[in-house]
Amino acid sequence: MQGLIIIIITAALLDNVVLSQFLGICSFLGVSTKTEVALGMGGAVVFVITIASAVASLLYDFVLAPLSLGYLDTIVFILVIAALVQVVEMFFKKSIPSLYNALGIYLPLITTNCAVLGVALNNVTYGYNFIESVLCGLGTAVGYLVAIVMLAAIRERCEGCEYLESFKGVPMVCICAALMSIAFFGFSGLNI
Amino acid sequence: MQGVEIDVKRILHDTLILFVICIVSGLLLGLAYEITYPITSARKAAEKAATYASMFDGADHFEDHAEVIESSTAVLADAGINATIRDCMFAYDASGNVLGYAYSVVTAGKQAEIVTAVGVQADGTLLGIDILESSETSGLGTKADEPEFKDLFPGRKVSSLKTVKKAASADNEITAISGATVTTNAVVNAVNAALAVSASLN
Amino acid sequence: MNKHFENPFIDTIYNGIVRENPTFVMVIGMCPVLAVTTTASNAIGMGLSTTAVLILSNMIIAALRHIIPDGVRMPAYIVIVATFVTVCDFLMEAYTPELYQSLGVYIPLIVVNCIILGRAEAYANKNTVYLSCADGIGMGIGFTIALLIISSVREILGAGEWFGNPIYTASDFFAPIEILIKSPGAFLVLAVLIAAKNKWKWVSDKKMEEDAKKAIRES
Amino acid sequence: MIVMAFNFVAVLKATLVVGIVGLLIGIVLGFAGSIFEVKKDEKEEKIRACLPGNNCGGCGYPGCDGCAHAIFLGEAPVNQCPVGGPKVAAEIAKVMGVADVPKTEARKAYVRKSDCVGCTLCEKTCAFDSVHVVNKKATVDLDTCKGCGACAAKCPKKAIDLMDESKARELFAAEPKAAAPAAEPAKAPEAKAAPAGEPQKAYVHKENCVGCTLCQKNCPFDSVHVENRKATVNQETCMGCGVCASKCPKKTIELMDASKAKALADQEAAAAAAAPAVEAVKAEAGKAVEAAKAEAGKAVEAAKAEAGKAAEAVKAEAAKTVEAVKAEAAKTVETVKSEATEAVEAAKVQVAETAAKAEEVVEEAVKEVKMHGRTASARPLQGAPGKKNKREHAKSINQKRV
Repeated sequence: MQGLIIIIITAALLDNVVLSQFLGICSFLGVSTKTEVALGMGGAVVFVITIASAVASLLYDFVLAPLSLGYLDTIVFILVIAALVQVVEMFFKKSIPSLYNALGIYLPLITTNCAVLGVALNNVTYGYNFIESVLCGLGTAVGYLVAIVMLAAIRERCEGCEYLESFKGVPMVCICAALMSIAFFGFSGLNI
Repeated sequence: MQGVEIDVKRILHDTLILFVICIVSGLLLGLAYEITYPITSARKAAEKAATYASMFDGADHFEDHAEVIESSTAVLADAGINATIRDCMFAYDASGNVLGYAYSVVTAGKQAEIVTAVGVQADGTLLGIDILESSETSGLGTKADEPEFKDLFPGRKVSSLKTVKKAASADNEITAISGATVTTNAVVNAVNAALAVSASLN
Repeated sequence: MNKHFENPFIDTIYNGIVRENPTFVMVIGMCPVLAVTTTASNAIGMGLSTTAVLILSNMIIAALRHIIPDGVRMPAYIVIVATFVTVCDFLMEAYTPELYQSLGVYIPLIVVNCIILGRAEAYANKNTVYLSCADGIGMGIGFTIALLIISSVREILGAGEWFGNPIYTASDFFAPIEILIKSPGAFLVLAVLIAAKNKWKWVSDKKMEEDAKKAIRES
Repeated sequence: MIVMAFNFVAVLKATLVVGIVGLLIGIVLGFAGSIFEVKKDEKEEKIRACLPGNNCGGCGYPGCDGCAHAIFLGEAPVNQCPVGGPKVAAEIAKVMGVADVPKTEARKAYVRKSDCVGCTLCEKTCAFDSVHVVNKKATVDLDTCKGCGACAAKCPKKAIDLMDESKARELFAAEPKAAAPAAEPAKAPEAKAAPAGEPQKAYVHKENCVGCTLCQKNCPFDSVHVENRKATVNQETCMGCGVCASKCPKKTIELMDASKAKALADQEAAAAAAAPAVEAVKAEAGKAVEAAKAEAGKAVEAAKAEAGKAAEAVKAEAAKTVEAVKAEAAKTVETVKSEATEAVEAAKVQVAETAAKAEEVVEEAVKEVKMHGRTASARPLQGAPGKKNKREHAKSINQKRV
């Protein structure tokens, strides 16, 4: 049991998917304008990455490994993730409209998100079994949620204050992200 | 569900196209892999043989000892090193007695796995290391493959090594590459694994 | 800044490099930009391999744009790009080992790069193969130039080297700034560069205004 | 080629796996698409088609669907998508049928004569040189005007509106034709004399003006000047265009009706005129202060001198008393010493006596112990000496003391 908790913590904080592995930056910089938007995006990412990691690890263990087609992992995972996201989005839009309005609108954004594929491939390289890869996916997604919500909150604060006019917009976001990334370095001291 | 019938034709149409695209891509991938696999693996094997030979310059010939791989998992488990021995070769000199052991050890780096070749003499002194495969962050992780890091290892006669942030004082300390401590740890783990297994062989 | 060329081919290329530069203007495809720009040689490697893949995948998708139905558009594009990249990866690993040694590590990164899928969706499936090829070239070169600028700044200030050969040694006057080589450095350099671009555009607008005022005052 | 055939099975396996996965996905997506079909408003669908669709999130909305939805609801402007740029904006504008469709109706700028103060800022910013200020009133040349709106943005009095060309031409025609250039001078003065509202003038509140000369630089009529770090507005030439007020970092320039500004300016001038009187008063006061200071100075000198003498006297007495005290102290010390020696002698004698008494006591104690010793050994020792032995011991000591 103790090993599983370590996996979650390392995935969420130690090597945070956005701030140290640098995956999923496009949506991280783009969508973090308001905190509710960021929360919605984070929620959708947690939902999708967890399912994607589960499906990916099942696929690898029961389809690719036995047929010794390990090299197909990238393409099969990408295919499955894209289809998965589209199906989940349709399912949400039809049957749970309330949840769709909160989370669903971000789902198409996640198909092109590098973090999802990154996590699925990492699970294979680290050789996690089913439970471990689901938890690693969950941890990574929670890390993403934490990072994007914090950035959104900082950005909202930045709207109010006065600063160099040419730094408004993307440059300010990058600086906030840089400072957050430095802060997340602190976690690496946490040797589990 | 009356509306569904009309769509069946559309669904079949879409699925067929997607199926064709996937078949073509599967074919391409399969062909590419099958053609290139023998070439790449031959090249890798040659590289490995060359590295081993460079380590044991006195060796006359190498013999593969697959049985060591099974026994090594138990040894590594209780030594608490999470690494896997991919293969192990014994180096023999002309008269046939064992000069030392050469291992390819797989450990988890920052981005993906790192395969390190480790040469250990029969009496346990470390002969040297080489990085066979690694996809570490360019600029930082790849420094592990440069001579000034690799030359730290030869000639050490210790049971296990430790990474230290500041300058190494004792014989069993290796200074970590700045900015790539995870990579250094991965390589040091690999070396420790090789040392542990060699000790168990004597 | 907004020069227009009559020949659409060159105009799309110019558009990709300057007007809609993927890194500085549209801010997409940031994952490799931040991860790989630790040294200039890596940046060139990444830039060129991405350009090659971008051009070819743009052309294939443009060719198939009428065939692929809208229902399965997303998976189809993804499969094409992924297959293309993986085949490149295998071929390079087998036939050009040394090139693979330096570029190999970026190939899987390209599959994750949003630019290729972004351009496929935004441009390639709406234009002819000819223009898509131009867009691929433009975007690719724009991306490579951006990578080169960012990585040069990071390498020179961060490690005192450029393309691997040292320029200056750490003297008491100026020691390399270590943080630039680590991950947050990429964000900082990017922020400053985009701010500089905004400032340059802002100043040039203001200069245009001043000229207008001066001209009128003289007349 | 044999090698090729050998691994054909592997290639077949790979193709089949990817093919089947693709097949499954095609079917699942197809059915999911039709089961979960939700009819979206067709116009939003069209907007979504114009957008690039790479869901980069650059517009701040969650992907292109979110952006299309916002544009459809009218929350977001037509050019919200940064990646799409002007081309996409034009397409969406067509779909939305929004007014700013350039092709159909050219837009022109039109200057409302009443609000215009003739500050020539519009003339300066117009890139097509189609705005000219003719004696304090700006007029737009409708042929060359491109409708870019630069002048409208710059105009401090917001006197310029952007409207469709036809409407602008009507208004222009409707302007009092008498305002033809020939009659212009006649018209202009009355306009100034009996303007709709009182003309505005600028006035600088001196107290928080820091003399940064920004107003002076920006005033189109050069009617603000900074003297010894304070800005003053020349009421005659000031056209009340308000540029200085907007530029002033301390926000200390106020636009007010000409009369009020005049009154304040006059008040200030009076104060300035009075300045010399004030100067004089100040000067006198200065002198008086000087004189007072001088006298005070002398008095202080005198006081100091006396104090000095008194201090001498005091010091002398103090010295004498100190001598006396020292003498007495010496005597007392002598007496104390002699007493101390006698006391020491007495103490020595006493000590000797007590020592002798102590020896007698000791001999007695020794005799007793010998007597007890014979009886004690006969009785066996039971643990530590009990309370009884302690009492006897205490009694024996009392007897000795008495």
